[in-house]
Amino acid sequence: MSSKARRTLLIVQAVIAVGALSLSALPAQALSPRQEVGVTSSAIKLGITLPMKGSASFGYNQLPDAMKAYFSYVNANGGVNGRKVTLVVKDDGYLPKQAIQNTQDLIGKDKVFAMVGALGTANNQAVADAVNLGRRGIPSLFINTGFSGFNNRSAYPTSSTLLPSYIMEAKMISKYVKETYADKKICLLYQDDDFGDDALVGFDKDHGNLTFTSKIAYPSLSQGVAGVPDSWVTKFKAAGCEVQIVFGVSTATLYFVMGAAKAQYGPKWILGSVGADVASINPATIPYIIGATSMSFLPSVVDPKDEYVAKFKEIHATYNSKAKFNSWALIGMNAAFLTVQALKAGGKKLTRASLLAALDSDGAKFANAGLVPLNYSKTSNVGYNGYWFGKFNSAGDLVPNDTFTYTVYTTDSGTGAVEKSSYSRPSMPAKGLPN
Amino acid sequence: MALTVSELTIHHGAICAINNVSFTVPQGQLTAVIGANGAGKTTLLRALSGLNKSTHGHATWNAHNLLHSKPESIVRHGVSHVSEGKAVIPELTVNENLELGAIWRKNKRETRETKDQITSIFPRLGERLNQRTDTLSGGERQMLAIGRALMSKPQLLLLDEPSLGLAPLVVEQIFQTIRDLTTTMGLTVVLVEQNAMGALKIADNGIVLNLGKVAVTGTAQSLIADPQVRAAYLGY
Amino acid sequence: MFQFINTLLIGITAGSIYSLMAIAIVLVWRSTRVINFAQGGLALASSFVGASILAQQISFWIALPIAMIAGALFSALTEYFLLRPLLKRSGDKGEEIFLPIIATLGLLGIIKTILNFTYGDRIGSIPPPISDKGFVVGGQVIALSPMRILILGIVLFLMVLLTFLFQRTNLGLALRASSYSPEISRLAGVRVDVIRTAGWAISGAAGAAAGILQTTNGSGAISPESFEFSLLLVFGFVAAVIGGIESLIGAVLGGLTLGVILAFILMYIGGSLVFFSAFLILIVILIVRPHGIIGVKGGRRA
Amino acid sequence: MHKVKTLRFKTGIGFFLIGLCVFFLSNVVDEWRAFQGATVAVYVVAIASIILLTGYSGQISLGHGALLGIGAYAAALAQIYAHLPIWLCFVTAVLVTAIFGALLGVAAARLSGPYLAGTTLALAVGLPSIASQFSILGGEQGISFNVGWPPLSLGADFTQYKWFFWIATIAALIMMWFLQNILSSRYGRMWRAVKSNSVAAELAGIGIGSSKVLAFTISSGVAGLAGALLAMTTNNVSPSVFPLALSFSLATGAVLSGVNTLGGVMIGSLALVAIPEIASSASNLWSESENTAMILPELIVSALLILTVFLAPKGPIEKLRARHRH
Repeated sequence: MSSKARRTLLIVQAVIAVGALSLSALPAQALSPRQEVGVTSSAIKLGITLPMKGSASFGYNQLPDAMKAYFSYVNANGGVNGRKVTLVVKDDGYLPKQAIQNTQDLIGKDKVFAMVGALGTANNQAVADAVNLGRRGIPSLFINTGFSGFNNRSAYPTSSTLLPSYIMEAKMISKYVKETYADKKICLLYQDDDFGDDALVGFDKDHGNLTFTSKIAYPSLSQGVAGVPDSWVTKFKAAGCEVQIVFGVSTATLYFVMGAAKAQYGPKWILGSVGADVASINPATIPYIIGATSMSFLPSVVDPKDEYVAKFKEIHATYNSKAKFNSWALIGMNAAFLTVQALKAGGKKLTRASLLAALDSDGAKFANAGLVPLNYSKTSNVGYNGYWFGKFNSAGDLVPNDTFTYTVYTTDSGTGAVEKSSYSRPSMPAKGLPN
Repeated sequence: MALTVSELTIHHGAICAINNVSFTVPQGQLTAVIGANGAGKTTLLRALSGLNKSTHGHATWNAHNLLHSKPESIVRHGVSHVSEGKAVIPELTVNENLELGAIWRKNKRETRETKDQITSIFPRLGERLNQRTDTLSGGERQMLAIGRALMSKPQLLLLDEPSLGLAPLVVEQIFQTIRDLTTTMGLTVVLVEQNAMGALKIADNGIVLNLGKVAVTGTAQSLIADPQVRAAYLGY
Repeated sequence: MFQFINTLLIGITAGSIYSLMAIAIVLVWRSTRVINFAQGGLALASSFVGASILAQQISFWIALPIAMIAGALFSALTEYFLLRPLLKRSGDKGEEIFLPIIATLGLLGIIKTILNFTYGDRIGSIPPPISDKGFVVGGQVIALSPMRILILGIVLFLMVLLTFLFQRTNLGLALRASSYSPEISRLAGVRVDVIRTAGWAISGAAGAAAGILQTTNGSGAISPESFEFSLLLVFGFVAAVIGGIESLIGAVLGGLTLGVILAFILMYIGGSLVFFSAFLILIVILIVRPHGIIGVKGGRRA
Repeated sequence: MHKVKTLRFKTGIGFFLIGLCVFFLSNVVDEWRAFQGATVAVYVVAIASIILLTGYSGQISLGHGALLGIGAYAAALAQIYAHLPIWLCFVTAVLVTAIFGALLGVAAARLSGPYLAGTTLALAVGLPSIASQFSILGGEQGISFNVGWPPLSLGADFTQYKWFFWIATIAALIMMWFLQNILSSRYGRMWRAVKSNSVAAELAGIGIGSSKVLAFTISSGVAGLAGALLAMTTNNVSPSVFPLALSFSLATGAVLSGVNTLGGVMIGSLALVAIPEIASSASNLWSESENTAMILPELIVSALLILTVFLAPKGPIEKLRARHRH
């Protein structure tokens, strides 16, 4: 190929590229600039990025449909101040890079009004760092992570988390373990990133003050390598562990309990909130987790007397009939329920700023299924701050006890004590629609 | 029962490798095809065994059309081709190379008989049956290549440059074997050779190819005697 | 000592599954000089076939062979409809191994799409057919269970079967001959095209077996975007290359080497280096022996 | 000699004109298109490095994503710890990756076909995972690489994405100009000679090993730049920026561009950015299902790959040219 021909080609390509890009740019230019992004008089567009496919997606990928089910219910009943709520879902495969890309897509291309329920510690950190939501004034509500780093109001002015932080979780586990299994050998498996590191803080001398006979950090995704779960089991067994705490994602938890069963390693299991619900992923694994301890801030999904569970279940049956009503559905619907209240509180002239202001002033008072208080205020973007402990029953559902009476603990991400909570939640608004 | 080639033409892209070639090889005879490098000898042979596609013309053996057939089906019609350069598979054992030649034959007893026959013709192969072929000498490999071809019980044997790269003494031995095979097994043989003199000495007939065309045909003796052929191909 | 033996057992089990995958890769390489990156996807699709049969309450002993047959079929179809026309077009020269790799990557995408459409986020379950509880030796549970013995047994059985097939049968002779010299094989009457398809079919069956055994040895569950199967392909490929890519015995040795070394690294150094270790093991072996453990130096053009 | 100089001069003008086009373009498109434009420019650099290696020197790399990763980490570390100015961070990325590439190239030069494919594949899987081993590399969520906001002299409404677009495009133009020159130099001829007939090249006195190592080194350096640019567009350097899928999609881009000619590099780069976008709009038209929207892009890319391999194995440019000849 002669240089001349090559040069000509390059130029031709450049011209094509210019043409292609400017053509596709036209509709974007046609948009009116005055309108708040993602809101019209009849619609509100929200975005979420989370793993929808792949090993890390189990359970999480049921969230969007549950959220949409509740949005559909609201839309069918007049919407939020007359606006229909839509949710654009993007799959990030649990990869921070893809989460960044998705968020950029959602904001730049899909032009969503706000992010809601984005999932994952590393992902949200990378997004916060890279996309700079705060500086651009874009709300990211009810982030699904317990990483305490997000509870820094000045660093993340437009973000709010939903889950209790992993520090809180670790502190509460410490208290629970010391009370329930005094003088036992306690061991810990945790994910080797900020998710696990946060937990380590919660267990340390100044916080939970729990000492471990043995602890293993596993890198994300390594659980899928043949032999990796076996090596955890072998080491923990050799250390003589009696109580096994797992601070990992659900696939890691799943591999671990199965590997333990093979090696007849039978400690008292304490499964962290993130990875405990392996049963709804694969019902075949229920036998492995029966009797294991875990925790939740929402009522048990099989609680027969909880008004939120009953109403959500009813809406779910109508608008997401193909899916089973499980703990993921409950989490998704509760998040959507909170979102609708926030949007409503944002007023008729809804803007990103009014939404954030509404969350700050009214967020702590929002009705929701949680048995634990929310802590949103002008100075705090922290959501729930506590848990109740329970065990998995023979159907694989987490229950507090036979009578469904919950003992709720609350704490903070600092060195404050873990205390029994006397919080009583707002009752369900009529028809399950926020006032 | 004869090999008949008529008006055969083969193009490689724009180059015409074989141009309107016609000849007949009578049954039971050894025909040598000689000519300079690039005369189209190998192309001709590869066309007859189905390895090269022809552009135009006919070639039949036993009323079986050789063109437009695949090599694996041509061999089933009694045509065996020993391609250029010691056509054996070095990674296999001697025995496996021989077995390969009879792989499509159903009757295992007959196959064993053929193998016994071949190892009696080439006793060196019989001694080395379980050795890997890359331990053989050049001459032995060439014998193995011929032996492999014989394993399919051919009536027509196509040999491409069996003397290539072998020591003169070995060449003589190979040529003698080919002559003997033709006679004792009643084979029809087409022998393509650079070594024109050696080939014509054992052949019944000869064909001289020049730039893809038949230049001269005749009995081997008449070609050896032809002064033009002598000057151009035999070198004296 | 106890931990050492357990590590060895863990490594051998994992390694034997890599070996099966490596064999699948080697078979394809020998048949057509192609690296099939859809191998993991084909194994996954076959495992889903196995899982759907198991879901009908049909025995593992029927599901495994049917999955292997499905694997053979998928793989043969791939060769027939994708690789054969591709290789005919590009000829022997040209873009060498790059184009087929890209074509099989494309196929992988299509397989995943089909699986995603068919199964969505559902999970295929392949529970162990017999106990996977480890034996107790001297009061200690070792990393060897009836299920693991079964895995090793199946792998061993398939290896013996393949060795017999390759060394003692006409099909094996034809497979070997076609891989070394297609032209001589055709002249000897071997239908090389058919034999290549057969080579791919056997490879597909081996891959399917690897997939099913990997799943029962692991979480017992498969999903359309299985990360485990990507790893199976990568480790299988690494094992095949360590073994010299041409040789079945090499593939087995490569798989076991990789499995055992990785198990020891996991146990005594830690999990964070497991992926990088695979690269290190490969590069160290290739620096010492550029053509793998079994590969012949200056041998066939690779 | 004089002729070569004029040629280079003219090529330089050509690149300048392209740059000018891009400059005007960046003023018309919206922020989002500017971001996509930056991504296209990043892919141009990355794919060019693969084409250089595979198309011109005949070596295979399935692990270029890992090399991009090295460049990105080098740039980010240079910024965080050495506080180097941004342009020096990019230079650091090129140099560090080139050195790594030289080491890898020494091993690679001894390996052929499947062995090289296996080694580079294992590299693509293995290398990103060490990020979680060293805290300096920031684990899963990675570290940030921030080229900062555009200088105020460019105007107040000069957005950050437009700034990315400019940096990436200028870097891509410089790299393409450099590669074109090196390919028309004696090194380029040497690689082509080795690729087409290594025995003949060796007889002609070309050191095959050193020629391959040189190609690997330069390709790696270029890949390192691409990595730093990619990290710039995501503001983030983490293992997930450089997964195995990136290596595969770069190989895909190279095939879509035509592995044997640098000239088509724009086609593959545009395709990698445009196809997912077109696919997702298409799936939105056809069905409401989220699942379809997520699956369809992969299906389209895969089908396109297979089609390309069949219909234009030497790439669209060669295909067009072949048609013109007839």
